[in-house]
Amino acid sequence: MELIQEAVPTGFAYLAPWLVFAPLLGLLINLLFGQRFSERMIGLVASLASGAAFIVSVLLASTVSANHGEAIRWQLAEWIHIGTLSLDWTFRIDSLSTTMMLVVSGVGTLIHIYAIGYMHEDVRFKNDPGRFARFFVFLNLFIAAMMILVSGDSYLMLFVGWEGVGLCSFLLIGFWYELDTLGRPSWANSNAAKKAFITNRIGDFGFLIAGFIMFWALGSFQFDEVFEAAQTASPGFIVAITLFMLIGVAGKSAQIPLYVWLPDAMAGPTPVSALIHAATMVTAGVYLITRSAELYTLVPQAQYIVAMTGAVTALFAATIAVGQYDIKKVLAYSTISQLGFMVAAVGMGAFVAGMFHLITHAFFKALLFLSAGSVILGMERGHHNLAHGHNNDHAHGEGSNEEGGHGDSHGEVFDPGDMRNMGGLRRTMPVTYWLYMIGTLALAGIFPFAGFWSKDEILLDASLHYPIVYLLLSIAAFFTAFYMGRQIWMVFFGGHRSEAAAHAVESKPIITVPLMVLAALSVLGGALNLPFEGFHQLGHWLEYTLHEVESLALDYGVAGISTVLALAAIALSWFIYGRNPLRTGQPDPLKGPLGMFFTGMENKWFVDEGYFATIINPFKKLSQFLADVIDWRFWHDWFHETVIAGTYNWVSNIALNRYADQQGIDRFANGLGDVTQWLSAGARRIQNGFVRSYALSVLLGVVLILGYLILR
Amino acid sequence: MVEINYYIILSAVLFTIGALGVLVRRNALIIFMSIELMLNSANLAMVAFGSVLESFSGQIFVFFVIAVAAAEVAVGLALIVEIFKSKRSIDVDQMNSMKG
Amino acid sequence: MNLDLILFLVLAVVAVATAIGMLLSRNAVYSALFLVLNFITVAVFYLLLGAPFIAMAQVTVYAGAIMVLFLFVIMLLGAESLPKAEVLPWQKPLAVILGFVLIAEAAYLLITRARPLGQIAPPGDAANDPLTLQQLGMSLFQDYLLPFEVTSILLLVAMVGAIVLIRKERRVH
Amino acid sequence: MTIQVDLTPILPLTFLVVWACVLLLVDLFIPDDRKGITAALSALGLALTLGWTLTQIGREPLAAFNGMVVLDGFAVFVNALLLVSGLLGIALSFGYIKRMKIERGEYYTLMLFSIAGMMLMAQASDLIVVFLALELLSIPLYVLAAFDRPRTESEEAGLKYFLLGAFATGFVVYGTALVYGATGTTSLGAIVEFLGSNGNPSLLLTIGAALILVGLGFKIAAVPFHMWTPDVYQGAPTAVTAFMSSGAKIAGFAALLRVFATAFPSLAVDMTGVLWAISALTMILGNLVAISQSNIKRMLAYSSIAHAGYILMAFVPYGNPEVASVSVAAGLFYLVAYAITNFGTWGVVIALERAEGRGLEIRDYAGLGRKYPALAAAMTIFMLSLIGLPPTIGLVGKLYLFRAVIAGGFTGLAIIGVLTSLISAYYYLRVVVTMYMQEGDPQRSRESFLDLTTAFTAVVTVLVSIVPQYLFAWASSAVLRLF
Amino acid sequence: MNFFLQPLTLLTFFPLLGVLVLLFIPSDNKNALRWVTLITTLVTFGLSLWVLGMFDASNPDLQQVAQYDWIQVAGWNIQYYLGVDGLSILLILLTAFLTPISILSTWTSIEERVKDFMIFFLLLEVGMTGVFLAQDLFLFYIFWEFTLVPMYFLIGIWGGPRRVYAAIKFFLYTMAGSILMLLAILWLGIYGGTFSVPDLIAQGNIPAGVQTWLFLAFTAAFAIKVPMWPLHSWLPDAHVEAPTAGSVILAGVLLKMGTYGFLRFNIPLFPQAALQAAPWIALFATIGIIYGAAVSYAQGDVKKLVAYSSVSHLGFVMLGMFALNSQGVAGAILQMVNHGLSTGALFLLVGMIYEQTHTREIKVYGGLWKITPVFGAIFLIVSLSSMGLPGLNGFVGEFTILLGAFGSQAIGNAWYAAISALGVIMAAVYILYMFQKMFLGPQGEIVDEVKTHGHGIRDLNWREIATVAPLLLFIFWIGLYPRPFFALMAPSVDKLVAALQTAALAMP
Repeated sequence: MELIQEAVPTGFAYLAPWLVFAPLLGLLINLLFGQRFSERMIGLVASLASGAAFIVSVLLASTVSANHGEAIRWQLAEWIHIGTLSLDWTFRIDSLSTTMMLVVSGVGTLIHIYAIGYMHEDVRFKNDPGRFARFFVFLNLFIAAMMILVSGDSYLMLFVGWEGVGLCSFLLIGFWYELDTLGRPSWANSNAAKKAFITNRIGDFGFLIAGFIMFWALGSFQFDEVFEAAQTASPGFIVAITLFMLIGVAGKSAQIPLYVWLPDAMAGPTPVSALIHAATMVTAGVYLITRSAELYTLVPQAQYIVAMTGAVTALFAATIAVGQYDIKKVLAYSTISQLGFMVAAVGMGAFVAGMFHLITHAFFKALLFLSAGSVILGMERGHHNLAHGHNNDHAHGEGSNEEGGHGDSHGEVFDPGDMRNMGGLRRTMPVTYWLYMIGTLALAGIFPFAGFWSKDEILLDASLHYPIVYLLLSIAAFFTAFYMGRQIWMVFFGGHRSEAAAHAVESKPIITVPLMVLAALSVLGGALNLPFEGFHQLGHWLEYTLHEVESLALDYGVAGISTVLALAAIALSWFIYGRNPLRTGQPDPLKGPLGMFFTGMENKWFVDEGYFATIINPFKKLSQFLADVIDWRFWHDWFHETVIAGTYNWVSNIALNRYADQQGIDRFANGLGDVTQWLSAGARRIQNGFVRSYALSVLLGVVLILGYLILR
Repeated sequence: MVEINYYIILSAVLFTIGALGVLVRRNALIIFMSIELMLNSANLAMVAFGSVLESFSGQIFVFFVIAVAAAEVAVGLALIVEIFKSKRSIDVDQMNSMKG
Repeated sequence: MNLDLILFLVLAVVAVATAIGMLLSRNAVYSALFLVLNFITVAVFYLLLGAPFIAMAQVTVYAGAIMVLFLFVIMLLGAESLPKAEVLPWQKPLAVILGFVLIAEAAYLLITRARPLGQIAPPGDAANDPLTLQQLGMSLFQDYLLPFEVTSILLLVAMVGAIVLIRKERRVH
Repeated sequence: MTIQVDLTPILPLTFLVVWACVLLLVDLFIPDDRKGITAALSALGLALTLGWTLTQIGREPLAAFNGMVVLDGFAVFVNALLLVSGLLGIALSFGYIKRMKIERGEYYTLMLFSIAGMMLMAQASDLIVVFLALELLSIPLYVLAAFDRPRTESEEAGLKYFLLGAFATGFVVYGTALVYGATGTTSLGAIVEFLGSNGNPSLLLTIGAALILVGLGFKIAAVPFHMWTPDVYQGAPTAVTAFMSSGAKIAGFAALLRVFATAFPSLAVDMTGVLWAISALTMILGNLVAISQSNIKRMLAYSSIAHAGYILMAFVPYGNPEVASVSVAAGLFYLVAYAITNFGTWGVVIALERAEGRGLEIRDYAGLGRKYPALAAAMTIFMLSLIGLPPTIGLVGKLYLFRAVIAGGFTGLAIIGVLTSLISAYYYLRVVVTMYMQEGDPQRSRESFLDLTTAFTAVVTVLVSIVPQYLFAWASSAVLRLF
Repeated sequence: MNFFLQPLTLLTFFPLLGVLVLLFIPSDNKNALRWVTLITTLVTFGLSLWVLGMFDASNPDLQQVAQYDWIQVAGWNIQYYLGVDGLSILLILLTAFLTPISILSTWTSIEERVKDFMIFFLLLEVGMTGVFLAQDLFLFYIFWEFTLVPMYFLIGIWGGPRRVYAAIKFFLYTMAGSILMLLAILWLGIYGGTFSVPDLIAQGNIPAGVQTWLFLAFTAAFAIKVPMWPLHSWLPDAHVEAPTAGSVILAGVLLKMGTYGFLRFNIPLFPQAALQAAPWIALFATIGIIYGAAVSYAQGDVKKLVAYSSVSHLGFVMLGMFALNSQGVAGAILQMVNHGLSTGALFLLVGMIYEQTHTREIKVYGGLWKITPVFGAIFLIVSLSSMGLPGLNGFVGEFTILLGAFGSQAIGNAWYAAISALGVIMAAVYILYMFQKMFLGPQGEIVDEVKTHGHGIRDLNWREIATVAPLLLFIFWIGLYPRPFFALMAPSVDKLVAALQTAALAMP
């Protein structure tokens, strides 16, 4: 590595550690003084920390471009050195990692700012303002971990960040660990958090195994060395590595079969959903595959599997999204589906397309989630104003502090996230409506929004290499546009289906401004990599790292088809949901025509239930069985108490006519009590106090000894 | 002429009878007598050997054994009398207040 | 079949018979008397074996002193016989079996395995052979001085013990 | 003709006997409430004898009475041990017999006579002397066991011990007769010569030796000749029990060792198996039955049976010249270890015993750790030593033994040994558990000598485990001459 | 140098000085007793740091050796032989480090018979240090058995309701193993002519057949102590019944004596046997990992859960050790330390909450984090370290172990490591289950129950924080920058591995 560092001027590389330290610093400050700070102060510190990371990322990016994309490796410290194993805390600054840094810290900072406003109200609705600081601590921790992930120079350091973000998502999903999504006391949220962590761990298991094979087959964890060794290694190993890595990807990027945690993850506060479960963390898998491009490109068969996984996930999730009522759930499944797109892309080797979609998706999905959050807040306000007859939510904040949890404060439970309670918000929350609209169009892939360009590139690649993938993705795209349309109509159009919707209030600037920035990005994000000669900026940028990338020209056929599909889907959704809006309590109009199919979509195709039946419950039963029956009753009680201790005591009692006295250790000695009793009759004879039988034993001894001596 | 082995066998028989006496009788005194019988049989063997080997030590040993027997009798009878005083019986089967 | 042998056999029969008598008789007095007879028979054996001194000792000390002591105690305690109460039903048979095994072992040993130990010389009238007695006495006080002294101590100890056991309670209070 | 005898080898012994006889007379003039004087005097006698004996260390072995007694390193070692035991025994008895209202002068004289018998046993090198010594040590013990008359247990103990002892003596006598018949002599030296001259031993000799083994095995309480032990130990006055559980064992082993190692090494081929079996049986049975005892005296009785088994292990390889000396030295060392620990244990028992045999159940020890920490600590040390755990002499002794046995090639026996000592942990620990982990209100009687003894033994138990080398050295030098 | 001034001798026996002082303090003056003990242990820790300061990390052999003839008569060749090297230095430090912490934890929890408690604890420290330092088998055995006694009292007197049972079981099981080892030791002493481990290794002429037997005998002792599946049955009892400090030391140090024994004696003394046994040990270790994890998931008692997790964790240690390559062994050693820190800390924390609630039933807890934020945070960190989250100590150990085991020739195939890696998932399952049920979710009934008896559950006080803080420090340090720790052991580990390779070549 010294070589490299000598080769190129390191520029701002020395700042690299601050990618991690800045957020950690913010974290520490808030951790120590959070209780004394005002909310604004806390938010400011956290946002500054994240902002600093963003600035550093920009500087690093500039350095990279100054070096014509030469990778810079900046060693902070040594980590583990044993025998041939040598691991260091080394940052890798190249076009790919800086891209991720920019996305993460950029979107991250925006969401920090947004969260100041959002959490201010959220903690009051949940009656625990004290928790405000904690949220930003976790958020900063996440930024730090994510930075480690994207800036690591070896698979292991990547893994550190990988698990770190897992932890953060655990903490943030379980942020309201004592409640459920509706604010009632329950285990729901903590269960969701646990589920997320464990599912991720399953993925990490794959990652670990991949790492082990990598080390023993390729002899290192450091990217360059691995890739170099891979050229000569036997493909068998590479296939194993890449596929095990795929398990990790499936865990982190919510692909089949490990996607199940993501929808539940919506239990976390909305900014979390936006940042972690839409924009950044979940894309780590895509980043991993892109990073390992040189491995995947060696083994087409593995690539194919990856691509298929992505495509199938994309379609599958999209179908489920159609059946959801919770505004965030819809977005969650949409995220899974979009991640499917990306995975499919990188699987096909269209790494640039994948990264491109990753970026644009980060913009518009963050936008959507945050807007959804704004909608929910609006509903909440409406609901509460209703309950309290005034719309000063600060006063209300204290007001509801006396009451117990939010749910039980008014008779029936009100779900502010349920689209069936919404409707007509176009009028009550205009800003949010427009922002949401932009996000929707971007996601649906309507020209000229960002989503159009990135998705189109993926489809184009697919159409060239993997027809099946292309087919699946196109259908997925159709569904995407459909469920987004459905959402728009249900949420913003038609009449108010609840009082809350009627009284919903538009959010304050601190919330809407970041949204506008994101909206702008969602509109213009396509410019990053326009499919025209000389406009492949992202392509060229990443080329430094990914070496050969194919930059395709726009194919009007593919683009046209996808656009038509999208428009058709939206039209269809209008036909179903927009033309005659849903009325309160009316079941989804698709229920009738689709029947079983819709119930399936509604219930996520019963995958969770399936997992419970096949894996989780059996494991619970098994461990119960092992613990109670095998280990305790059989091994501990029966074997050790009865057999060992019992025999022990029993043997001693044969020579005797009495039980061992039941003293301190009687517990240890009450082994074969009955057998003892039964035998003691015969045993009574031996030490019986009769001189004559004592003499008998002496004589017996004599006779035996003489017999032995004579006969031997 | 008599084979010495005859004497030995005779002594062995007497010894065994003595031992049996200890084993089967309950009267402490008779048990004690049986023990004396055992000693006697030993003496018989001793003297027999001695006369073959034509050395005195056999006889002398017997002499000591007799002396010791006398000593034992003194103590033994004292014990038995003492027991009888307190137990009003010399049945050894009644002397099992301790067991196990 | 010579005379010694016949004599031996007769005496042997008497000895065993008296011994068994001692073993079996219900009454302790009879047992004692049987034992006296047995001792006397043994004494005769001693004579046959050319050990007159031991024979005398046997008759005087054993048959005379010791057994009389026994009889005396029996009478004193009035413990001629015990009530029939066998608490150890299996003791007798087991003992008898063991006894027979023991005898069998001894016989096997002496008849089949042991080297022939030689003949018993016919008893010259050793009864009043001064030399022999003298030798005996000499070796008793020369070679066997220590055992002799020890025996004296032993008797002393036995005496003390007996006294300690029988003496009236004089417990300190 | 004149009789000249060389008394030197038995001078200490003679002195002790004479002292005892004199004391017997003096005692008549000591008032009943001042029997302490007798105790002191007898202790003095023992002390003097001990001093005398210790001067004999390292001297050339002496024989006298044409080889009926010897005074060699072995005898000196054993005698010293016996005399120490005697002193400890008296220290334990002094307060105890007063407390139990059985204080009589003869108690001490009888004890002295018994010790004299034991010493003679250690020195005897002629079967006749062995036999007489055996009687000399036993008869006083019979009386002492019954000393607490008319307490039924005590009397019964006396009678049982006597009847069975006499029974066993019968075997010794008969065995001696057979040996005499086979070799024409009773002197150990002569026997060796005889065997040396005419080849392999006759079966007659073997049987004789076996019968002697039976008699001595009875004294050391080896299975299956052990059954008197629990009853006698329980019935006898505790101080007596303490004394005989050590003294008689030591003497018995000494004689066994002397007889077999010097006279019958050629019988090893036959005897090894027997010894092996007896030792194994003794360890197993002693330890197993001890588990289920609730009376501390009985428990200790079985424990002493078990330990007889351990010591016997040392004699199993006695026929194998290169390890014999080591293993016998190990045996001696273990005897010391056992004697010391044993006296300490009994000291604690005596301290807690109250009139008419109360305070002898293990459960009476509950709460000792809280009420009398020092006493409990001492008892814990003794228990650890009996189990064979650091930091106690018991561990060192066991290691020494097992090492010898393994070196002799009897690994199987060693395995039995360790397994049984694991079993033993089970019941020894129970005492500790009761003392420390159960609530109760034990009563101890404070007697200066008693406390002194307990403290002394406890200290020795720990100290010797840290610096065992000197004792090792002495023990191994003591046996060198035997082979 | 003067006998008592040798660093190692001083380190080993210094606590006895404390015992001496304690003896003269009246037993009702509890605080004095506590302070004296605390200071003693702290000084001992200081001594261990002194030893560390003089430790030459580049030297693979024994250092600061204290060697004297002890018992040289009657064919014995026993030495007083202490020494420290890369294999033991960390464990020495761990011992000296955990003891004062445990003492701190007893400050308010032990009110009964404080004097005895402190004395036993100091004696225990002597024994443990001796075990890790002794280089003479005889000496080692004495220390080894000696540790039994104080621990037995600690459990038996100050333990829970079934303490006596647990104590005796602990005692008998451990002893059962060690007596077989005793025979093996004696055998070595007789045929090697010495008990000194380095000399025996140097001779190294033990025939292969015998090696197997001796290996098994030693294994009996160590496997029970570790405890390796299926010999773990004493562990839950001992842990559940023991007082907090006892559990901490038991988990933190005593169990390591077993694993250390394998490392110090089994592998170097019987290399060929070790190589042959590696697959089997790996098998049992793997079973232990999975089994332990599964069983702890089903526990309703916190302490039991942690106890079973130890079975799983030490399975990792055994797996790594018998990978018999540098990664595995080094990882195993580090993991010993890690387990000491993490599990020790867990027991401490559990003890702290138990002190307030007097129940270990998981189901009665819940929502604690809201009431005790600091406690919750610390508990979370410790739990994460115990489930091997990267950046914390647990990961470094487990990762290196699995890495080593995965490519180990001795074990022969990667399956054991792969399956054991599943244990990492299961660790997450039971640890998170514990954390969730205690700290997340709605408030548990215990909270109000405690409120009814005076003030409710309080957060950690400063003493308690001070008790755990050092552990946390190391949890992070080892997790982020383990280099110095590996550096300490590396030369010795390489030496060991090299010796094994030569042995492997010598094998038919």
